[in-house]
This record gives sequence, C-alpha cells and structure tokens, in this order.
Amino acid sequence: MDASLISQGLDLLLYGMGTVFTFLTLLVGLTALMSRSVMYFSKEEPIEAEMSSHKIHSTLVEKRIVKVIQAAIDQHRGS
Amino acid sequence: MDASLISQGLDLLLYGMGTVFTFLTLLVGLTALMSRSVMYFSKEEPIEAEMSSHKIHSTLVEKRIVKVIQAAIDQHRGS
Amino acid sequence: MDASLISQGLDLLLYGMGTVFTFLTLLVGLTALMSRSVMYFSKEEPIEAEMSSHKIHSTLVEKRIVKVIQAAIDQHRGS
Amino acid sequence: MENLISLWASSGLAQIALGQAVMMLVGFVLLYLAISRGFEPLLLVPIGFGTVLANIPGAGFDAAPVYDALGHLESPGGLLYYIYHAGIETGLFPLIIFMGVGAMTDFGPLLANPKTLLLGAAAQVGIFTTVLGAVAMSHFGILDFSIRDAASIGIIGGADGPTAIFVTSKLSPDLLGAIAVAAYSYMALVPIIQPPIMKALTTDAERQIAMVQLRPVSKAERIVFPLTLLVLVAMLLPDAAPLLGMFCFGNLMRECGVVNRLSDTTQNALINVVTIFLGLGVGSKMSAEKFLNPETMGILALGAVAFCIGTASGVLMAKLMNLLSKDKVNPLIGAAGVSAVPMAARVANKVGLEANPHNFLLMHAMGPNVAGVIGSAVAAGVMINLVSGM
Amino acid sequence: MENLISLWASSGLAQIALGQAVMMLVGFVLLYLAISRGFEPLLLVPIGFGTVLANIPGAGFDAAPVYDALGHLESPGGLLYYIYHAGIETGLFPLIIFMGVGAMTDFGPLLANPKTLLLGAAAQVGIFTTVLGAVAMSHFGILDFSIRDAASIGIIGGADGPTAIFVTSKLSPDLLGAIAVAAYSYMALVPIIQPPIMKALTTDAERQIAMVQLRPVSKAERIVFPLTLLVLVAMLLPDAAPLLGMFCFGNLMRECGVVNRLSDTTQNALINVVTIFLGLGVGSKMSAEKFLNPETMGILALGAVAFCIGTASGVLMAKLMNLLSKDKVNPLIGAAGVSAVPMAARVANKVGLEANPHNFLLMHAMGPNVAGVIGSAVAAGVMINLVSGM
Amino acid sequence: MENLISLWASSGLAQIALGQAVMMLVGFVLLYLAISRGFEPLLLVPIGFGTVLANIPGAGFDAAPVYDALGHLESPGGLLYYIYHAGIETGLFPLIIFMGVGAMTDFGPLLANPKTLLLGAAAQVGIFTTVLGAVAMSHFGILDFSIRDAASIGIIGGADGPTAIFVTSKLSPDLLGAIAVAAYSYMALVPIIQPPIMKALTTDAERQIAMVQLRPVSKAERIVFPLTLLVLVAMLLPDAAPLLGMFCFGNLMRECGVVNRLSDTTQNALINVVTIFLGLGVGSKMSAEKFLNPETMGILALGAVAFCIGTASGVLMAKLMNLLSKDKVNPLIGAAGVSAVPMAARVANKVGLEANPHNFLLMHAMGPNVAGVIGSAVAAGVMINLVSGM
Ligand code: NA
Ligand code: NA
Ligand code: NA
Repeated sequence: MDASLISQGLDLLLYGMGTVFTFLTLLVGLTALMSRSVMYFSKEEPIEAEMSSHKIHSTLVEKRIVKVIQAAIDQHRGS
Repeated sequence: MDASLISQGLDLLLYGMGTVFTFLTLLVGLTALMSRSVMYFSKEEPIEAEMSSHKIHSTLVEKRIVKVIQAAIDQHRGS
Repeated sequence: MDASLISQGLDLLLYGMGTVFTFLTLLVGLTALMSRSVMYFSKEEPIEAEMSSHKIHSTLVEKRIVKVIQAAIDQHRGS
Repeated sequence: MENLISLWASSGLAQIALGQAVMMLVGFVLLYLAISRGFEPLLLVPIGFGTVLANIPGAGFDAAPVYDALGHLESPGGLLYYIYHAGIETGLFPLIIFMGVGAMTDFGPLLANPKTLLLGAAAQVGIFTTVLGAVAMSHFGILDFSIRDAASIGIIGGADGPTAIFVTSKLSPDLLGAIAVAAYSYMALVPIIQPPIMKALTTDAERQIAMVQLRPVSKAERIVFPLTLLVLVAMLLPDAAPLLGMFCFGNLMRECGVVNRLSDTTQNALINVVTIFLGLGVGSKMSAEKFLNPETMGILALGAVAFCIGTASGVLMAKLMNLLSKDKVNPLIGAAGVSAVPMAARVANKVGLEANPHNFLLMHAMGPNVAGVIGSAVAAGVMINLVSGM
Repeated sequence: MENLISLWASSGLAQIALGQAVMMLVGFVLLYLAISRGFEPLLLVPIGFGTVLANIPGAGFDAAPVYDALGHLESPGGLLYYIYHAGIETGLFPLIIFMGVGAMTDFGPLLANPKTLLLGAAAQVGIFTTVLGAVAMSHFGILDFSIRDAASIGIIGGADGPTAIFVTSKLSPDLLGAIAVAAYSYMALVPIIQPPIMKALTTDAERQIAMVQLRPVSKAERIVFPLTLLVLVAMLLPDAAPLLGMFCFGNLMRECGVVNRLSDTTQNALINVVTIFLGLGVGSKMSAEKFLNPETMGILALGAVAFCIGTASGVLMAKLMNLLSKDKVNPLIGAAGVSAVPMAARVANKVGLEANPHNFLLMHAMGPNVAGVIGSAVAAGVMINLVSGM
Repeated sequence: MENLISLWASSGLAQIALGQAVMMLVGFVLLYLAISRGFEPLLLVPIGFGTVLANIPGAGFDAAPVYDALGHLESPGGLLYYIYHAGIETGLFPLIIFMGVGAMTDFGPLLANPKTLLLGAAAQVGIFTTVLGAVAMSHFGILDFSIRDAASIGIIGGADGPTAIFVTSKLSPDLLGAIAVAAYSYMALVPIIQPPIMKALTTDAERQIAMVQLRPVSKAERIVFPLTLLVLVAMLLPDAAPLLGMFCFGNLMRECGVVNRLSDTTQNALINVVTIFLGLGVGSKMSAEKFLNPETMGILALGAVAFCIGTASGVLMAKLMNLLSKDKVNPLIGAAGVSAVPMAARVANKVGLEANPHNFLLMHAMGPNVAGVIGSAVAAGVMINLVSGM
C-alpha cells in the first residue's frame, strides 16, 4: 500500500510533467501559428497600448479637463 | 387536439392583444391624468436635464477642477 | 406566567444594562491602554487625515490635473 | 500506461460527440457576431462563451452536484449548473436585469407624449401572430411545438431579451438557448430588418413629417409615473407584476433623487454582474440535443417573422393614429415600438434623416421605444396567465 | 369567454383583499416619507416598494417554490421569497451591511476621547426599559407580546437598523416588518424627537460648555482598535460576535491601508446591493395579518418611548460624568449615544450651536455616536443570549 | 443569578479551548504579516480575520443551520458556514476569481515571445516533485498524507492561490486552511525565497544578457489567443477547463473591446467581493484540529521546497533553451515561471538590474509569469484527473 503510494507519486510526476510540457509546447506552436494567421488575414496595425475602458474613460476625463482649462485660460487672458 | 392548438393560438392572439391594448390605453389616460394632477398640485418648474447622480458627481469634479485651475493660474500669474 | 414575564423583563434590564456597562467600561480602559502602548511602541507621527483610498485616488487625479494644467499653461505661455 | 490511457480517455478529443463539436462552433460563431459584427455583445459574448464551455466534453460545467445518503456533498456541480438553477430557473436574473434596465430608462419622452404608448402596444401584434404561426406549424405537422413553446417563441417578437428569457424559463425551459439567441440576434439585426419594412409602408411625405418639440417633464411626473404604472399592473395583470414591478422599482430609484448611490450600483456593478451570469447560464442550455434540431430553425424563422410583423404593426398604428388625430406623428417612430432599446429608436431617426435631413426623430422615437418594453412585459404577463390555464 | 373570465379572475381588482389594499397604501406612505420627507430613503424606498410588491394580489412575490416528488422545480418561488430566505432569515444581509458600516466608520473621535464610550452605553437604557414596557403591556393584557417579541421591540431604541433586523429575524420574525419600519422611521425623526428632550434636561450653561479640541489619532491606533474590540467581544460576549466581528472586519479593512480596493467595494457596490435586497426583503414581511393589528401600534408607541429614554439617558449620563470628572463634556453629545449615525451627532451639533454659535460639537458627538453602534450591538448580543435561555 | 451564570457560561473566557486561543493567535499573526509586512494582504487580511472569527468560542460562525422535521429553519447557520458551502465547496469563488484574474491579465508579452510558455511549464516541476516528497514522508511514516493530500500540497508550488484553493477543496478539503495559508505566504515571500536560488544557478554574464525589445502585438491576436487556449484545453485536458475556461472568458472580455463595462466590473466590484468572501471562507477551515498538527508543519516545509524547486527549474529551463536556440533569454526570467503574478516578474527585473543597471527585464518576465498561471492550471487539471482515478 505504501509502496503503491510512492509509485502513485512517481506516476503523477511522470504523467503530470509530461502533460504540462506537451500542453504548453503545443500551445507555443499553436500561438505562433495563430499569430501568423491573424497577421496574414488582418492588415490592421498592431496596438501596443492598453485596450481597457480605463483608457477611454480617462481620455474622456482629460478631454473635459482640457476644455475646462481652455475656458479658464481664455477667461484669464480676457481679464 | 391539433384544432384545439390552433384555437388556443387564436385565443391568445385575441385576448392577448385585447389586454395589451386595453392596458396601454388605460395607461395613456392615467398618465395624462397624472401629469395634469402633478402639474396642478406642484408649481415646481419642469426639469429637462438628467437627474442622475452622474450629474452631481461631475459637477463636483468640475468644481474641484476649476478650483485647482484657479490656483494654478494664480500661481502662474504670481510667478 | 405573566408575573414571570415581568420578572424576565426585569432580568433583561438588570443583566442587560449590567453587561453593556461592564463591556463598554472595559473597552474604555482597554482602548486607553491600547492607545498608550501603541504610542509607546511606535514613534510614528499621528495622522489626522482620512486614510481611505479615496484620498489616494483623488491625489492621483489631482496630480494628473496639475500636469495637464502645467502643459496647458506652458502652451499658453509659449503661444 | 494505464494512466496514459486514462488521460487519453478523459481528453476532449477522445470523448467529443459530433453534436458537441458543432455546438462549440455555434458558440464561436456567436462570439464572432458579437465581437466583429457588434451583435448585442453584452449578452452574446457571455452566451457564446457559455455555449462553448457547456459543450466541452468531460468538463462538467453543466453537471449536477452529487450528494451521499447523509446529504453531504460528494462532488460539486459545475459552474453553469449553479448559475442556471440559482439565477435563471428561479427567474431572479431576468428580474434583477429588469430593475437595472428600469434604472437606466428615461421616461421623459414618453411622459411628454403619452399617446406613443399605443405604438408600443401595436408592435406587440408581432408576438401574438407569431404564436399563431407556431401553432399552425404544429397543426400542419411541420414542426412540433406545444402551446407553451409557441408562446415562448412569440415573445421573441417583443425584442426584449430579459422578458424572453423570463417567459421561456417559465414556459419551455428546453427552448431557452434557441429563443435567447434568436431574441438577441434579431435585436442586433434591427438596423437591417426594419428599414425596408418602414420604407415599404410609408410614403416619402409621411417620412418627412416633422414633430413638435417635446415639452419639458417635471421631476414630480417622473417620480409618480413608475408608481402609476405599478398600480395599474397590480390591479389589472398581476402576472406582469414581477417584470414590471422590478422595472418600476429601478426607475423610481433613478428618478426619486434620494437614493442615487443605490441607483448607480443598480445601473453598473449589479446589472453587469448579473448580465455576465445570465449570459453564461443561457449558454448552458445550448446543448446539441436542444439546439441542433429542426425546431431551432423554425424558431429562428418565426422570430424573424415576429420582428417584421411587430415593425409593420407599429408603423401602421402610427398611420392609423394620424387618421384619427390632428397632431401628426411621423409613422417611422411606430417601428420603434418593438423596443430593442435604443437601437430601434436610432433606426427610426436614421430613416427619418434620409427623408428630411433636418428632422430629428430620436427623442420622439424614445417614447414608443420604452413603451415597447412595457408592452412586451404586459404581453408576457397575459401569456403566462392564459397559457398556464390552458 | 372562458379566457376573459380567467383573466378577470386573476386580475388584482378581482382578488384584492382590504388588508392588501391598506398595506399597499402603507407602502406608498413609506415611499412618500422617504422621497418627499427624506426619511432614511436608502432603506425606506426599498422597504416601501417591497411592501407594495408583496401585497399585489396574485403576483406571487412572496410565493414559495414548488417541487415535485423527485425534487424537480415545478414552479419557482417569488423574488421576495428568495431574498428573505437567503439573506434575512440567515442573517447574512444584516451582517454584510454591518461590515460595510464598519468600513464607513471613522473611530478617530472615539479614540481621541474613549470615555465617550460610556455615553454610548447609557443610551442603551432605552432598549431595556422598553423591553420592560412591552412585557408590562402584555402583563396588563393590553397587547400580547412574548419575551422574544419584547426584546425585539426594545432593540428599536438602539437606533440601528441592521441590528434591529438581525435581532428580530432571530427572535420574532413575524414582527420584522413593523420593527424595521419603526426603527428606520424613528432614526429619521431624530431631529424632531431629540431636541426637546435635550433642552429639557440641560441648562443653558451646560449647553454652552466648550470642549477641548480632539487630539490627533495615529494610524496604528486606528488599526489596533477594531482588533481590541474584537478580542473583548470574543472573550466576553460571543453572541455579539457576528455583528461586531463583521463591523470590526469592515473597519480593519478601512484603516489597515493595504486592502483599499476591498474596502472601497465594501463601502460602495457591496453595501448598496445588499441594502436594496435587505429593504425589499423586509418589505416582504409587511403583510396585512402581520402589520395591521394593535401590536403594530404598540410597537410604534414603544419604539418612540425607547428613543426618548435613550436620548435622556445619554444626556443624564454626560451630566453624571461631569459631576465625577474635571474634564467637562457638553451633555448634548450624550444624546448622540443612541447612534442613528450621523444624524444624532448633527442634531447635537445644531442644538449646541443654538446655545453658543462658536461651539462646534460635531466631532465630539461622533465619539458617542459610533459608541452607540457598539453599545446596541452589545445589547443585541446579551439579549439574544438571555432570551434564548429563558 | 441564574442569568449571570448563563452569561458567564456562554462567555468566550469560560468556553475557550487552548486550541482556539492558539488559532486566534495564528489569525492575528496572519493579520500582522499582511498589514505590517505586506504579505498578500488582499487575501491574508480576510483569511486572518476569518481565522479569528471561526475560533471565537460560542459565536457559531461555522455552525450549520438546523431544520425541524418539516424542513423549516429552526436556527440559521453562521456566516462562515454559508460562505464556505456556497462558494468554496462548490468551487464557485475560485472560478470567479480566475475570471477576474483573466480580465486583469495582459497576454501581450507572452504573445510577443510565445516560447516563454516553456518556462511556465518548467516551473511546474516544483509541484510534482513536492507531491513525491509528500508521499515519501508518508511512506517513511514521518507524516500521514494520502495521495489526494500530496497532490493538494504539491499545488502550493504553483504559486497561484485560487488554483490551490480549487484543487484542495476538491481533493482534501480538511487541508484547505493550511494549504491556502502556505500558498499565499510563500507568494508573499517570493522576493526573499527566489533571489538566492536565481543567483546560485546563474553566472554574472548570464544575468547580464540583454533581451531584444518585444514586438507590438495586434488587437486581433489578443482576442484570438484566449480562444485558442480554450480550444486546446477543451480538446486535451477538460479537467483544467473550469479554471482555464473562466480565465480565458475573463481575458476575452478584457481584450474584445465591446464589453468594457462587463470587464470593468469583473476586475473591480466582482473580484473584490469574491476575494473578501473567499478569504473569510478559507479562514473558516482554520480550526485547531485541522491546523495545529504535525501535518501543517510538513505542509509548510514541503510548500517552501516546492517553491524553491519551481524557481530552480524555471531558471534551468531558460539555460537549456539558451543551449538549443540562438535567441538568448536571460535565465532570470525563468524564475518568473512559478507565477505569483506580478511579484515574481518584479523580482526577476530587480535581480537583473543588480547585474546590469540598464537591462530592464520586467516585460520579458511577464511572459513566463502569466505562462506560469496557465502551467499550474494545467497541472491542477492533470492532478485532478489522475488522482480521481487512483
Ligand atoms: Na417590446
Ligand atoms: Na445604538
Ligand atoms: Na504557477
């Protein structure tokens, strides 16, 4: 029973790492393939920046800020 | 049984549309009545703008922004 | 049975208020003790202001605002 | 070696049935439509992903929990199982979404012109004629729909996702996947489905009708309206009270001005969380045996018909109103009565601008548009009431 | 024709009982008080609306789900049924609210002047004398309250909504509607109930007492305090540990400075969502048979008495402390010991300013104010402990 | 008098067992580590507090609800009971957290350099050698671990909290407290555990290797990647599909750009709420009989070993890759393969800067870092699959 415990552990090590490596190696290949296909099909330019709505939000905020500032500066200039 | 299915469908159409029209026609009347009573009882001026807290929030933000700008401009003027 | 209801009420009043006062009196003592120990162990300066993330957030926002303003003023000065 | 066989035996490749593969493909198509074509992405991204997850062989997303004789949990259920049974089977998720939609709805344009409620009523004709179409198909042996199925299919014509899900989960849960997908897909297709019908049924002169500017609406009216609607529902059609009650509650929170923090959370965190889980839960009903059958094709076809009839009825009702009243309405706004908020109102506006570039119908179309939400919730209530008694 | 009869028979008008109509009216009155009079709207809007929904005849908001013999769901329960049983019967919602309240509470003023804790203790006299009043009413045959009922009624005097709901749902769930409504209504009435009592029990000179500015409190003290309180509760009164434990947890998240994102969500999305559902769930207990009876009038009367006695005890305790100590406290801040955060502290400040326009008591009153929250949670714990053993 | 005895008898002081006192102390130590030492506070604050709450004698935080013969609730369960059974035993909370983590994960660096996935694979060696260590301890009679226990302990080496909780709650729920605490503690200790190993296994020249700047990654790639990963998981290892499926779902919501409001809520309100309750629920498993035994010491020791081996394997794998390929990678980024996002990547960056102050490795290390998340989820899947069949 105890020997079987050790052998179970060895099995886990063997099949576990085997699966992990197989899986991630396949994923490396698939990802490379995917990237190439995507680039082939879409001529879209790459985007490095964050795509999250955070950006959109802060852009909006900034636009408003800039507008407010413009108004303030105009007033300041006028005065 | 199948004929009854058709007749059930017809019943649904008849009573269903009847209810929908009755209900919404009553709602038209009630809404008009409600609006008139509300206007009669409250002499409050009508408000077209958004009432959501969004507005309140952005007003607060804008007040803060304006204050910051004022400070910045004052400093700028002073320097 | 009814008399027992009254006596249960009296018991609640007696033991209840007793517990509340005992508990909060102990808490007064423990709090004072705690404050003294904390002050003894930490030489940290006391902080009166809000510690909430609100502050942090608004500081960040303000920093951004100030930067934007600086840029605006620079541009304004340059023009 | 035994372990290798066990790993292989439990792999997806070894277990996958053709139906599952096709359904995963259906899921990816939904994701494609949502992401690349912009089809109601807030719902179709979760539904599409849920479809893929539910059809992964051996992943158990849809598995029921197993308890031993003493009631202890032996193996937990899958995520989608819990979502479906806690949120959709009980009706909780559609009701919470309706509360959120209420909190996002501005009844101002409707209050300024209440007779546009009738346009929202007319557009529900699509619902009931489609029911008739479904039972006719069954009668002629083309497809096999019960009266409960037919009622659920009809509600697609309401162009209101949560209403469709609420009714279907009560009347024919097995059709939930197909009906939800049809409802949201057609809502997304409103800009394609509606304009030809609108143009075919109106003259150029009608499309150019300019409407008078809407009167301002007071805060008090906005507060009293959801309560008025609630009382009317309570007195006349309690079966519509769950949907419309929560809708009115959300709207009251929005308008009353004293619980803004509750209203904000309802419109944001709460409705977003429930939308994600509602979509995933609907996806869990997208199994091959429930989706890949001729009935689904029938549902899709009938749903499209429902939309078309609803659109036409709204337009024709507007023309009828013009015959009977001096205040002319532009019949294009009748098409917005199907709901599909705010897409249908935008379509009315766009078609109107094509006829007269200075005639902005958007705000006028918002009235029938939100009336359509009320109309289809009323239709849902009467359907649940009558069908339950049949 | 049959269908028309069925529709009519299931309509609200055909089914409504007088009690339901009256309760719907009660719901609208609560909404009116919340929206137009500003009575604790965050709770009374959902409670009022929940009251209306729960009393719509035939809408089934409060219906239990029906299962067939095999355990499959035949018909789902109503929204309010699920909310009540999942969130209120289990005590989860009041506890989560307490966590949120903890995350919103600033113990700074209390830490700067810990002896104000005694004012928070004194104000709980209102709770226990009201218990005595309730059992006396029962003894003299005026109304019929058990000791469990009496304990729940007394806790109204704690001026703390979630505590009252937590205790009542454990001790006498049938009174939940009346007690929650009384608790929140009186909390809203603090600015009307308290000032006359405060003025009657203090001289003008006392009301003018200026208090020394509070010392600054270090971050470390703020972090250690909730843990100190937790240990004391754990050692002395575990029955108060659910409420105070969650309260301390929320406060620790607020003050520790390393989990701000958790603290923010607790203070916003989480507490808002739970507030909505707590209110609706309380509304579901507002049925005619449970609310429209003489006991409710007794509860309202006793609740008002509890508030008055609590206010008076706080003020008198402050005067007693002045007799025994050199550091004088302004007795007005004793009234803030009933909790009703932050309303009672503002009232103390306002009455103080009337006596001396340069004497700002707000921060000084925040100490007893938050002490009152602790005090009533302790009272709740001892009540649950003693009553369970009776 | 009787009442006084009852109060005393039910007080914590009268009831406390030594084990509970020690466990409360353990809870305070966790709070100290989280707050003062910055050990993964988002999880360890709730876990520590939950530990204290669960061990308050007589407070019943962990009590099961009691129903009478008719199924009515006689006494409700404790807060932690409900949290544990609804959210952790079912696996829901870890899965929702994984969805949130997915929505926060930027796969850009990984997509720019996909072979760093192999570093994420190599670091999982720590998991499986630790399993072997645990069964060896059992074999030699030092401690008593079943194969299920050993698998759960190994997963600590995955440096991924929700994965560890998900696996342990499925395989050996009794070890949940110890394993979760070990996992999060070691994740916090990454800056102390890893650098010596990294330096011992690399030459100064290797640490100075500069890597070419990462290519920009298109939006389309970012959208297709989670779907690619999902298909691979579905086909090869459905047991990993719950974790990786939800992870991919979150990431798709983030990247697809059309459901930003869902993605925002997932990254904020939703994950925060679930994190709080997950932590409290884990704390509920921190009872003396389950934590205060030699096995816990074994778990802590084995967990540390797992971390060290994982770090070493990652570094060695990077060196092996350099032998076989022209594009040299800095072996320091191999250490980031254990996950512990983003701490391990920062450590790699810091150690790299010590060797060459102009060589910024942070973005390069993010690739293996997120690969480590995938790697340990795959390891979790294969573990659940194999162990269930043993
Ligand atoms: Na509609
Ligand atoms: Na109180
Ligand atoms: Na990992």
